[in-house]
Amino acid sequence: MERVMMKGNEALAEGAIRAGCRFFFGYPITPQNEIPEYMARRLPEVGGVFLQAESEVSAINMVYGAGGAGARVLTSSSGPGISLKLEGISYIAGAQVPCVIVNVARGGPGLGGLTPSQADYFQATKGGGHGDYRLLVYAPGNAQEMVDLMGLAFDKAEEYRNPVMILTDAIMGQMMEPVVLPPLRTVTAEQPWATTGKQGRKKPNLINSLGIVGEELERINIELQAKYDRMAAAEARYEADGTAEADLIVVAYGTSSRVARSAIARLRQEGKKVGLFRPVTLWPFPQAVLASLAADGKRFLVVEMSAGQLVEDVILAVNDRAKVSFFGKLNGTVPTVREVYDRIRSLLPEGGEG
Amino acid sequence: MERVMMKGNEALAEGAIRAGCRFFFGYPITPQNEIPEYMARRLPEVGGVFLQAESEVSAINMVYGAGGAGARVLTSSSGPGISLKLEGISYIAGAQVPCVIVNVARGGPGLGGLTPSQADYFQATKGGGHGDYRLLVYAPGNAQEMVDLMGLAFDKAEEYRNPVMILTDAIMGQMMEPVVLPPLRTVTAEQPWATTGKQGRKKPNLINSLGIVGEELERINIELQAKYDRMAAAEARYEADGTAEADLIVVAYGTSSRVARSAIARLRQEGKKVGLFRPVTLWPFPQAVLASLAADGKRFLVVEMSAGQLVEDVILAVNDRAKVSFFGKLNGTVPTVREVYDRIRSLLPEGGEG
Amino acid sequence: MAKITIDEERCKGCELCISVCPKKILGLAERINSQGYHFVETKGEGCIGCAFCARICPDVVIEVYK
Amino acid sequence: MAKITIDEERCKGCELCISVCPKKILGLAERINSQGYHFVETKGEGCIGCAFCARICPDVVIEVYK
Amino acid sequence: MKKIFAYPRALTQKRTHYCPGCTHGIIHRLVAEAIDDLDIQERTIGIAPVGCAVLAYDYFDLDFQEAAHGRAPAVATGIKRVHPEAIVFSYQGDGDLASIGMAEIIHAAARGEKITVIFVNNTVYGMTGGQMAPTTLPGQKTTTSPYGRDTATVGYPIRVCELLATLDGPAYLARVSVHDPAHIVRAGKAIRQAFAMQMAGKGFSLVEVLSSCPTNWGMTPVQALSWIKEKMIPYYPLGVFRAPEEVTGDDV
Amino acid sequence: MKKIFAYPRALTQKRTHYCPGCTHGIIHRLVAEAIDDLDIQERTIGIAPVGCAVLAYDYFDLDFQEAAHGRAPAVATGIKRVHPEAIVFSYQGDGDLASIGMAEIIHAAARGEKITVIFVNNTVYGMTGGQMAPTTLPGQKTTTSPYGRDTATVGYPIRVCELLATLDGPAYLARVSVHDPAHIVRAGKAIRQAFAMQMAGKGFSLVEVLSSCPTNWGMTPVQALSWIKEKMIPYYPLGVFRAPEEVTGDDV
Amino acid sequence: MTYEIICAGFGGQGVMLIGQLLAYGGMLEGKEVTWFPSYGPEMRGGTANCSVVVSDQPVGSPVVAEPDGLIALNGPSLMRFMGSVKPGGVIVYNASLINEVPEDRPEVRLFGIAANELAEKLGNDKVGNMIALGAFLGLSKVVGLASIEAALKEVLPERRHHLIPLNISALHKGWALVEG
Amino acid sequence: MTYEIICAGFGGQGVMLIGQLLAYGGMLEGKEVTWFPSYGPEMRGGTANCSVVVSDQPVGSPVVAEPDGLIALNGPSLMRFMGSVKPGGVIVYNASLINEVPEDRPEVRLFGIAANELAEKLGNDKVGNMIALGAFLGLSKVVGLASIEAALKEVLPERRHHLIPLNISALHKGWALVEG
Ligand SMILES: Cc1ncc(C[n+]2csc(CCOP(=O)(O)OP(=O)(O)O)c2C)c(N)n1
Ligand SMILES: Cc1ncc(C[n+]2csc(CCOP(=O)(O)OP(=O)(O)O)c2C)c(N)n1
Ligand code: SF4
Ligand code: SF4
Ligand code: SF4
Ligand code: SF4
Ligand code: SF4
Ligand code: SF4
Ligand SMILES: [Mg+2]
Ligand SMILES: [Mg+2]
Repeated sequence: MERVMMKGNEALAEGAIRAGCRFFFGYPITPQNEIPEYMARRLPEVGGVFLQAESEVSAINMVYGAGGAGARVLTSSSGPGISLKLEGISYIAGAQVPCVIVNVARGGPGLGGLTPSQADYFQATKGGGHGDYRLLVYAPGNAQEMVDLMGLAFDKAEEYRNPVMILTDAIMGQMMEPVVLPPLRTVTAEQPWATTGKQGRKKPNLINSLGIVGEELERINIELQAKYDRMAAAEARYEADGTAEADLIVVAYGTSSRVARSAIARLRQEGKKVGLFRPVTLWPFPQAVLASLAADGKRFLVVEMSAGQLVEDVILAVNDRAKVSFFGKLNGTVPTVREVYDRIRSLLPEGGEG
Repeated sequence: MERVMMKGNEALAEGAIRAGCRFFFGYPITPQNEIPEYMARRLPEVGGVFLQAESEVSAINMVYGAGGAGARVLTSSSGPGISLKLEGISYIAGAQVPCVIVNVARGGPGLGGLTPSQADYFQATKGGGHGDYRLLVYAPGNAQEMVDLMGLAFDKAEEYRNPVMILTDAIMGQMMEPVVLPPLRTVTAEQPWATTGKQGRKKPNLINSLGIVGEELERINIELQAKYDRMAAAEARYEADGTAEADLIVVAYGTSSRVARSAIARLRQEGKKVGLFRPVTLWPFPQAVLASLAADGKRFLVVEMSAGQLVEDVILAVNDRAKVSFFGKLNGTVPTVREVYDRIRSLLPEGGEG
Repeated sequence: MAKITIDEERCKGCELCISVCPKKILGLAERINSQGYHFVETKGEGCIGCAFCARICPDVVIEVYK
Repeated sequence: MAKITIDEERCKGCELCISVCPKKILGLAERINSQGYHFVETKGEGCIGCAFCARICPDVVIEVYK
Repeated sequence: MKKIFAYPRALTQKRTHYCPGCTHGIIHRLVAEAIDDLDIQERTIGIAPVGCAVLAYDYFDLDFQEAAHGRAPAVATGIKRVHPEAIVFSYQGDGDLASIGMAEIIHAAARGEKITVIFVNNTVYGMTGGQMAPTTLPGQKTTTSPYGRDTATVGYPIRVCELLATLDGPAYLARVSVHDPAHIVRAGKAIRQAFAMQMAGKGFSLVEVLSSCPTNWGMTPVQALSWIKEKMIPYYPLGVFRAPEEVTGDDV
Repeated sequence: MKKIFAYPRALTQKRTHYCPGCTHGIIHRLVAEAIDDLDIQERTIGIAPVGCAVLAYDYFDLDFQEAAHGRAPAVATGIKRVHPEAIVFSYQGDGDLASIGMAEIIHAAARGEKITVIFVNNTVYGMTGGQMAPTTLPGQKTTTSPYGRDTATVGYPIRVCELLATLDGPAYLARVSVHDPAHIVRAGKAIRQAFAMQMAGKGFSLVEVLSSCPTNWGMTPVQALSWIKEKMIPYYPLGVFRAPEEVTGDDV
Repeated sequence: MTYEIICAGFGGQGVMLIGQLLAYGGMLEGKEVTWFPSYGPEMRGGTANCSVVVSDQPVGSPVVAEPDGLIALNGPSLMRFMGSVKPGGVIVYNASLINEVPEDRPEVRLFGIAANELAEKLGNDKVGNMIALGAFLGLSKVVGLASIEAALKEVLPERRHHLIPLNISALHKGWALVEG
Repeated sequence: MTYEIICAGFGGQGVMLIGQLLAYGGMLEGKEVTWFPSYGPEMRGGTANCSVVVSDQPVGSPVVAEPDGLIALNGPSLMRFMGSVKPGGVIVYNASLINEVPEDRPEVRLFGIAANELAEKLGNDKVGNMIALGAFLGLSKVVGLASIEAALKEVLPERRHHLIPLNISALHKGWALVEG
């Protein structure tokens, strides 16, 4: 199969088109501009619509409209823009509208910088907008996964009628890697629940998240929570590389997982038993697997480009059954292979902390 | 001292004025409208400025401007509006601008409803806007604390140059209770770091959160994290009612803590040993105290009006040293005293699960 | 000859129809409906079917026949 | 009699000043500055101190004396 | 006898939650009548705002989406781009459209987005209890302008039709009122015209309707209609602000 | 010999990060000259936008706040309300002001907020690499209108001065250009006028400056200036769109 | 002692006001009190209710689920809340709008007053709520009449203070009904 | 085997392009590759660099901290990166802009070429980057010349394809310098 070199951002965009996405609404922001720019060129070629919205707020509400109308629709942004989209994301989750949202994360807080970051993990997996809602969150580990998880994202969004987020970072989005592209899919915008005009239906379709009477809102939330439980049971994904035989397991995703992989490769050459656990879904977090690894007596090192976010989920999963160490790089900087290598070494039996 | 009946929202507003707050920028949203309406009447009386912004986005950026200019400034909103403010909040945190933000939480997600909720806990304490930032988060337990914590909020905001959030809910904001008001304070807007025009200073003052070069952003973040560490060490607050002798400790804040208090009162009348642990700061979370209670062999019941958010912090604090049960009411409904009473009973030795 | 019908339960007693009826034949009833409103009723004869009342009624209480 | 001074290190070699000088006495140097730009230099005499060059320079490279 | 004024088909039978005498109800009916008239019920999609009309979807027998406060034009854009053959309209209040949603309405208009906007200007935030709106008149008291709107500190009301008329995108812009039966008839025609414009693919259409809020104005419904006539219309002149040639002569 | 053209005091010595020939630099200098001229450096507070001018605070020797993208007018409002005696200005690009920040600029203008806005219209998003802006000309190619701006699908450019001129709040609105020395002089006067207006407490003032982006237009700096003259000015006519009587006759 | 009350009725009948008076009056007597409102989705009209708690101790939940006392000014409110009143509790309802009591509650004290007609007799059809409150106070004695009278000054906006005497007569009228 | 390269220079000197060619060429040879760009805060001009990894195995970190090879087209870049090159590594630098090598690195192969002058001789002053790449390939042999030539078609946009022959000559010119 033919390999082509693509930037991660372009792989996401082409992956969406291959998955049948024909609508993109977004607003420029570095480091994800290749996505809208690619879409602007490419969507008209496949009969789709690219529209640059006047803001991220507007973009996410266009997505809400288009997704509610039954279409496969994508938007993408980074830190400040994702923050602006949160009201809309909460609406989309509450109204159970399928769509895919990409966050190519950059350093924060505030205006921050253009360098990669993993400090939007909480925002994607727990906090973010108001209310009890969940996104299915994928964290691709390479350009190929950018394509493949994008396809999955659209399918899952529709299956669960839930927004799906792809959380990646400036490095993953800007780097080029070879990818193999799947064939082009075409899907229709006809969903039985979507707004299309009544078209002979007895009951009009309604897309909303309003429960002005208390019990109505409780009903909505019970329905949502039941769905999240189903998702939690069925959708956790991860990559476990050498975790069974490992003494120490590094937990990392995205760019950190790649740096960790390089460090681990070096350590393995030296005969050390180090594994890599890479959550592919950040929500649902693959906690059962981690819990059982913890029960097997492993110890863990969480590497992330933040002050410590993923590490909370790891601790919650492991829940005092294993020791969890943390190596975080603050926003704006990426750990070097040597730093991670040194940190792992220091944790291994012969190392400092033992 | 004279007691006056005030709605929680009004107590917050008057509390702010007594604390020297002279600027309010906000946008109407139920169930917090009494705050801007009170401010609209009251601020002109004390020489302050009330301005209704065109949106929450604009309001929070006015706050950023006014706070950056050295003033004591307040804004308030609820779910959807707070979500819209998150980009601005991230900027304010990043630029280290003091201000106070009130969230009178209502049911979500999306448009949700007007009933109270505690499902914005994660948003306030972890997630929310992009990047690694923290708010100091107070959760008042009655109208008096609405006044008192508001005063503290302004002092702490200035002390740490950090945004402070008061997280309360529709019931706490709408209910009336007697309060005793502190005297009126007047403070100046003259902070050495604030924008005022150079006024003879050699170096201009700059309020920003930009670190376009990687290391600059890392420096900003290191400074922020060091501050958060100081805050975590010094600012945790809680109320512990009968926790030392308790068999079971209910952990709850805001409206849930009041319902729990009623249920506990009934149980105590029946001779049961039940305590109440009420975090007054949600961030920093008073985890050391909880950890030591856990070490003493207590068990815990977390009561909250959400699908389970505070409970994660309790588990993280307790970290498998104690059993943590959870009773959550989904958005839009408040647990009744009887429900909480029954749940506690079922957990007590003679009860079901025992 | 014209006449109107009034859906009493929908009426909120706002009196807008009363204010525009050129024949001044509308008025509020003594009784209230289940929403608690004194609803509108015709107090006299002479409806000309101008439909002013129906047109201004925010609650689509009135239909007009002619 | 007029003259201009050029802060070579600030110049980005955009040529805007060259394009507006009525006396056509400005041009780019062979050498580059530490930013990598060929900077502007006066290539001839006859400056009239019109300050067109200074006014259009986005990098405030030029000062004018008269 | 023939029924000459009937309950519109495009409305459900549900009773509204609006206050007695609130003209939101009249405007709903006019929209429904236009939809009936143009026979587009089966292909019309409405967008409800956040405002007193938040439950509009309960009253119209149409597919609907509930938009976030102010974002209805963006939601409408998303829908219309997916279903270009559908008739898409938003129904928005003055707080919704002219305050928080200002960027969205201007850009939808500038894009010439082929949607119809029903803009209900009642000079206040009705739903949230009568706060000041961008359209609150100078001196008008509201809960957030308790001393009366002071233009020196909070500025001047915004005339939305005049503002949008500076853009090239709109095909039809009109301001109407519903304070008496004659004006209601004209308002109905304008609304019909706006929908017709969309059906003809001409571009963005908006009808601003001067509407009452007796509750927050602190008046009886009847007084409120006089207030529209006496206070609002002088500040917000009625008329057509943009129309393709063929309709400029319309009596609206 | 006397120095007749000198480095302005209100600028720092720092070299800018702007592309060669980018007229942002000229506009910076004009602002600094106005501040020098009016002798207000010690009491002026600037708001930097998110856009190519994001680092403006490095170049002006003034107190500054960095605003979130599009929100500079709100930030300026917050500052001005705290320090009414200060001179507060924002410096914003066309993406910043006319796209994401549309609601903020309209409302600041409608409020008659006593601030000055320097609005740099270069028809593209410079900083992010040349995407379409609300001011991109019909047919103009950008990275997000790769086939040229198609007004049928993405609508028409927005003329900000004309739009704001429908409001009652602004005291001074002017559009100028910096494509040649003569126009630069006039632009400088307009900017000075806008600040003077604020000093006199007259209300909101805005100067729209037609500016080049050689990098994203794919032209040499010199070509870019011709493009302003030949393409932009016909679409964005220069002139004063609002002024108190005493300055209407200004030659700007 | 903790006493919990629900006041309910159509919007516009003044149930919020009598709840506030109860709470304010309680506070003036040195009690701990809370007042909490709850509205229906209607903008105006519809039904509304409020919870009031008067206690010797700090009040826990301000939301009353099982009241000691209920003032129901219309039918739907009586229907909705009467079943939750504690045994031994007090219910005052508006007999002007309620012809039939929907439920049999022998273990509570049930008292119907023709609030509308009585109010009209007092010359102002808006004070039915005060008459009901007076009756409720007479039966429950949860707060003294004098405290409610004092509370009127605090709760009513200045521009309504001329109505205080009227309100006081209505209170007394109600009290007299149950005393009588 | 994993080979890591940094290409660095002023913006506009074409360092991103030669990095992409290296990666693309590697891919065409069946290798795993990554390319990653890094820009300064300047909008245009300033310095820029990219990291390229060519490997037999899936690539871990795409950010190269200790390169095996460095192509430095200006002084600041050589200054910044030469110290991090691994012992045994290769450095090609642009002698047209660098008079003096800032550091002594006896354990690496250091090769200066007058890229600007050579490019001008080829008739297009933009191809200095290709000459440097050619030289680097000649020294490092990390990717074959033929693969780079094939990559040119993929990497250059269609409208620049007429420049491919010129670029190929520049590549060969550079290669010849180190062979010769
Ligand atoms: C983001 C957000 N901000 C604020 C609100 C609260 N809110 C609900 S309706 C409304 C204003 C409604 O006023 P208007 O649009 O004029 O409609 P009306 O009720 O007058 O018809 C506001 C501010 C909200 N729901 N969401
Ligand atoms: C919320 C948010 N959205 C998007 C961006 C990315 N962004 C930075 S600058 C810019 C556009 C700048 O264009 P303009 O305002 O025209 O200024 P110019 O660079 O052309 O001077 C954008 C979209 C951001 N930083 N924040
Ligand atoms: S149709 Fe005309 S005359 Fe008849 S009741 Fe209605 S308004 Fe009066
Ligand atoms: S206008 Fe309608 S709602 Fe109002 S009183 Fe008349 S019939 Fe009733
Ligand atoms: S001052 Fe005038 S004449 Fe002299 S160099 Fe500059 S542009 Fe040329
Ligand atoms: S205009 Fe300024 S930067 Fe441009 S070439 Fe002339 S002196 Fe240099
Ligand atoms: S509050 Fe005003 S706008 Fe809303 S329903 Fe009532 S009268 Fe109508
Ligand atoms: S990108 Fe355009 S606007 Fe930005 S600095 Fe370069 S030329 Fe100027
Ligand atoms: Mg309104
Ligand atoms: Mg621009």
